[in-house]
Amino acid sequence: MSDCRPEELLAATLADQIPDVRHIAVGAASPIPAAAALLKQARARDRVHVTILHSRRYNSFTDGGRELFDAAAQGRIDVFFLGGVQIDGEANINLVGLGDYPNLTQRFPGCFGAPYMAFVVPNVILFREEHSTRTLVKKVDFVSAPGWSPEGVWRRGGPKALVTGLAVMPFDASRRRFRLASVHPGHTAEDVREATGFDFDMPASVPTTPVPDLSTLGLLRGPIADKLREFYPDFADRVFPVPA
Amino acid sequence: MSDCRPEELLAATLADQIPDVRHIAVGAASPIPAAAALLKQARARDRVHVTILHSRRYNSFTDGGRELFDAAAQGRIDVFFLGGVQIDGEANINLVGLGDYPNLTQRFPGCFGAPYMAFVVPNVILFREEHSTRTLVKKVDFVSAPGWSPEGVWRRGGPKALVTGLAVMPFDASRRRFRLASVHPGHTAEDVREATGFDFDMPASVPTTPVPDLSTLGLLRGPIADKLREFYPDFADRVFPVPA
Amino acid sequence: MSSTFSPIPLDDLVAQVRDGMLLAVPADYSGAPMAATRALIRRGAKNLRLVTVPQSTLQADILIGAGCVSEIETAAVTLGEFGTAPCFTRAVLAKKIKVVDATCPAIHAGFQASEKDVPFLPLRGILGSDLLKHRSDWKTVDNPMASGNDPLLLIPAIRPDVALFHAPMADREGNIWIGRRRELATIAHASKTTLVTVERLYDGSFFDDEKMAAGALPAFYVNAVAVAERGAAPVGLFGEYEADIDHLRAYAKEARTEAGFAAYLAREIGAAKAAA
Amino acid sequence: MSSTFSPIPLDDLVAQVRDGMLLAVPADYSGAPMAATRALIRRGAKNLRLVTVPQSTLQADILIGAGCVSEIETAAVTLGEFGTAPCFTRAVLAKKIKVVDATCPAIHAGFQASEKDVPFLPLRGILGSDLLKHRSDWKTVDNPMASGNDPLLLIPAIRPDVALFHAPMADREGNIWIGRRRELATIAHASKTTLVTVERLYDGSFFDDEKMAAGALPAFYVNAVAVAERGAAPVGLFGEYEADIDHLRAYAKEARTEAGFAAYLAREIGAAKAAA
Repeated sequence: MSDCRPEELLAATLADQIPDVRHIAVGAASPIPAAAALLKQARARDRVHVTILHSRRYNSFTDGGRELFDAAAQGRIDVFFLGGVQIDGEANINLVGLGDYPNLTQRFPGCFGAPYMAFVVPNVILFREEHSTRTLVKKVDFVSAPGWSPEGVWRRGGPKALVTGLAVMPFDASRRRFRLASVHPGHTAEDVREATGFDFDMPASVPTTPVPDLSTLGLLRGPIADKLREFYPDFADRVFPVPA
Repeated sequence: MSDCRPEELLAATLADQIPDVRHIAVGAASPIPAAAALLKQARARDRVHVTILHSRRYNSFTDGGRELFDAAAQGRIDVFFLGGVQIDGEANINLVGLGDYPNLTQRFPGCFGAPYMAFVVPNVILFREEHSTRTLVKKVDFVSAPGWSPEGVWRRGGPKALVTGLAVMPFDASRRRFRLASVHPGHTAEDVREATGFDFDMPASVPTTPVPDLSTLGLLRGPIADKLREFYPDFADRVFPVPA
Repeated sequence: MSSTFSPIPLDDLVAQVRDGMLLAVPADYSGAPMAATRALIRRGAKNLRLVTVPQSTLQADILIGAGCVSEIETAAVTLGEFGTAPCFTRAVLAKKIKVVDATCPAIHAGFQASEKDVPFLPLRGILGSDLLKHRSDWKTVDNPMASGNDPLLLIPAIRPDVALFHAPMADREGNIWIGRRRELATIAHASKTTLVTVERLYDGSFFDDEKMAAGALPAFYVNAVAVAERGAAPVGLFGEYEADIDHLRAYAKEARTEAGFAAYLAREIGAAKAAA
Repeated sequence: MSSTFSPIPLDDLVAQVRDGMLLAVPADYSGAPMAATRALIRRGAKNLRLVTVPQSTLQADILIGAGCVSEIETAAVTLGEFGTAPCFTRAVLAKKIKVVDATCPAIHAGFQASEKDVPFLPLRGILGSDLLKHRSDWKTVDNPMASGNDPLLLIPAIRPDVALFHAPMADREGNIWIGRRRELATIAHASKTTLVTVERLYDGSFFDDEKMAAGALPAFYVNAVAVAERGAAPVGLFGEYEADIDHLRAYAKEARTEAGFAAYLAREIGAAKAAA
């Protein structure tokens, strides 16, 4: 681990959550998911299309702002990443604010496309670096996008897993519950329990999240860092500094 | 009249039916309405936009085939021309076929956009050169677009007048009835009555449709003929032959 | 799409249009896939259900004449200034095909509904047209957003099995240049599979130049591309070539009889008329 | 549009945005009209109801900070990588503006409904989001095209009084080049009045070249055009220039306090903050 930066571990771990698919899309301001999508693409046997909204090179939409959502509705986007100021134990996410809406004590930007993408994209991966009882709560103050839907409500997809700075937690929508699948190196399952505001399934033995191997690190630090430099120059320079 | 071709009379007469508007659109295969629209544009004091679907120069749509209909829905198209294999006394038009649909004895191309344009365009002008009991019937075999709608049905526009090779007949949707307004030179009101399969209002005295004045003929034969040559070369060559 | 894109032979492309499929084709002003249509006829396609966006000319007429079509949803089939479509007219009157009569904006709305994966789109107008008597799939409801009586038509989504059209260019990534014929994008978005023939390949990526990008359909909507030079002829292709007027005028005359159409089929397409 | 087109001065253009109007503006990736926004602030616009398509960054924040906005419908207001939008956040928490929270596809659908002049568009998803608790104008119905229980959300049409955006070029006929930023076409189609600022005039007609035509918004949707060089700065403009990162970073810091924002307003815009 000494040789692996946290962002590299997270990108590789996110990439491991991505099934074999045709099209991975990454929303705004998401450098680590972008790195994960490009890593998945680089390691895939078949052709994988990656859309990174922040990029010019990785964004071939030509039908206006609605095209991301229409393409997702058509089933053409297999994987999307969502964050949350708060995420709760039923995989509901809050992007709006803290307090009793509309009487908020803190205001965040807003829902963006989350209430829609969480329904139409088969594999939604939740990603939030900060793993604390402040971010992972029993019940979100505002449900921007629900983690599950009652029977009879049309829903193609939804959250499949949550990746944080501490752990990997798959989500079972039928049981409305997360499970601790692995803990990142340097932390324990007990650390995760203490830092999590909701209940989740904890197996008797929890493995350590594998660190990226040399070949993965080579991809991240080489071709993927070069690609990220186009649209996330600050991130790329910080995480993948060009050797002097 | 000796000096005025029938097509010129019809184009000028159609142009006279067009109120002062911002945007006149002309559908496919309509050279005389196209000439009328360009004539109205040439004589208008204010800027008039003319869209001629058949043309490249007079067609600035860039949003695909739906844009004509969407623009009309937005109220951006003030005048449109419709024809009909049959037209009846309530201004219903038939573009589909003769007989008891679907057991037709004759089949025509189909409705195109008529069932929609007849509702959303404020001023629809019906145009059919052949004025006979075959084309102007008591009741159309198939209502492609109704001439009027019952109360409670959203409708911005509809047929305002019918122009044929014989006459000009304004339509009163509230009374569901045509009125004979003028008869083209060389014909009588009685000719019109005999050639029309439906009842209509006939004033005691019916004026003759005015023939285009020299300035109008100059416009038609000069700049408008030149414009038509781009997209209706056969028509332009036939009606406005270039002097040898 | 990565650099692994490469076009396939025309016959392999049309092999993906299987008998019985719902096939979407554009109007003659937006890339009629005539070369592909001739290949379809040569391979003896059967029972195609055609949906024209929103109308068709020569393409629908020869597909129908050759016996490839069992059903057609359309706003109109005509040869335009050259008169009615002879094979279409004959087949309808003889009840050899089923016509599902529509109107242009309803077809566009059905494709847009599919593009958004919603069950329907509402549309104004049309109420009172006899079209509604024969479209049990169209539904008139009381506008659920209004308080009073406000009848409103709902048009169900149209989701073709395959879309087939011709365009000027594909680039090296498989993106298609459609210019301002944006109904081609909607057709591709709405369809399960999209097959495209192009005049030529463009050496580079449309996305390297924002001016070209503005007219591009992204490769991830496109399942296969074949190069077919003058692939829309004798129909015209936007920005490329005009229709072959003499051909169309002669067709309108020749196809007026069954025998004349059979001769056209043999001579121009190299196909015998399929058994009725 | 005929040759009578000519651009007007920027101040005359923004004079057409009257107090209390529903004003549509694009996201920062599709032509934020920053020069026009500064002119609006200088003229002391009041009680604007803003709708962002679908989100906004600096533009909404300074309009709100300057006291021009009473209400905003938006999917998000943020400075992106530079953090939350300080004036927006402050105004919301102090209840100085009303926020109508939305989500991107619902805003797009509302504009598309208006584009087709239908009362609503249906949309999948979103059900179960707390957004619905606060959107009495959104309606959940049982899908009228299905036989069973199939709840479906209806999004009402959004019809702005005026749309305002910045684009690279207007041609000599008043057509606007929007490239592949096609939401600008939808915004114009849906709005009663469309006002555009452009970097420069293009000598000719986009329609003389199909490659340019593919990215054109026809003049008949556009009510007025003003030339404003670098009219999107410090936000970027597609295909033209990048965002001024230093400016945005400094703004994010300075506007954290009321006093800091007032200093920014005076220095960068030449406007005093309007009375609250």
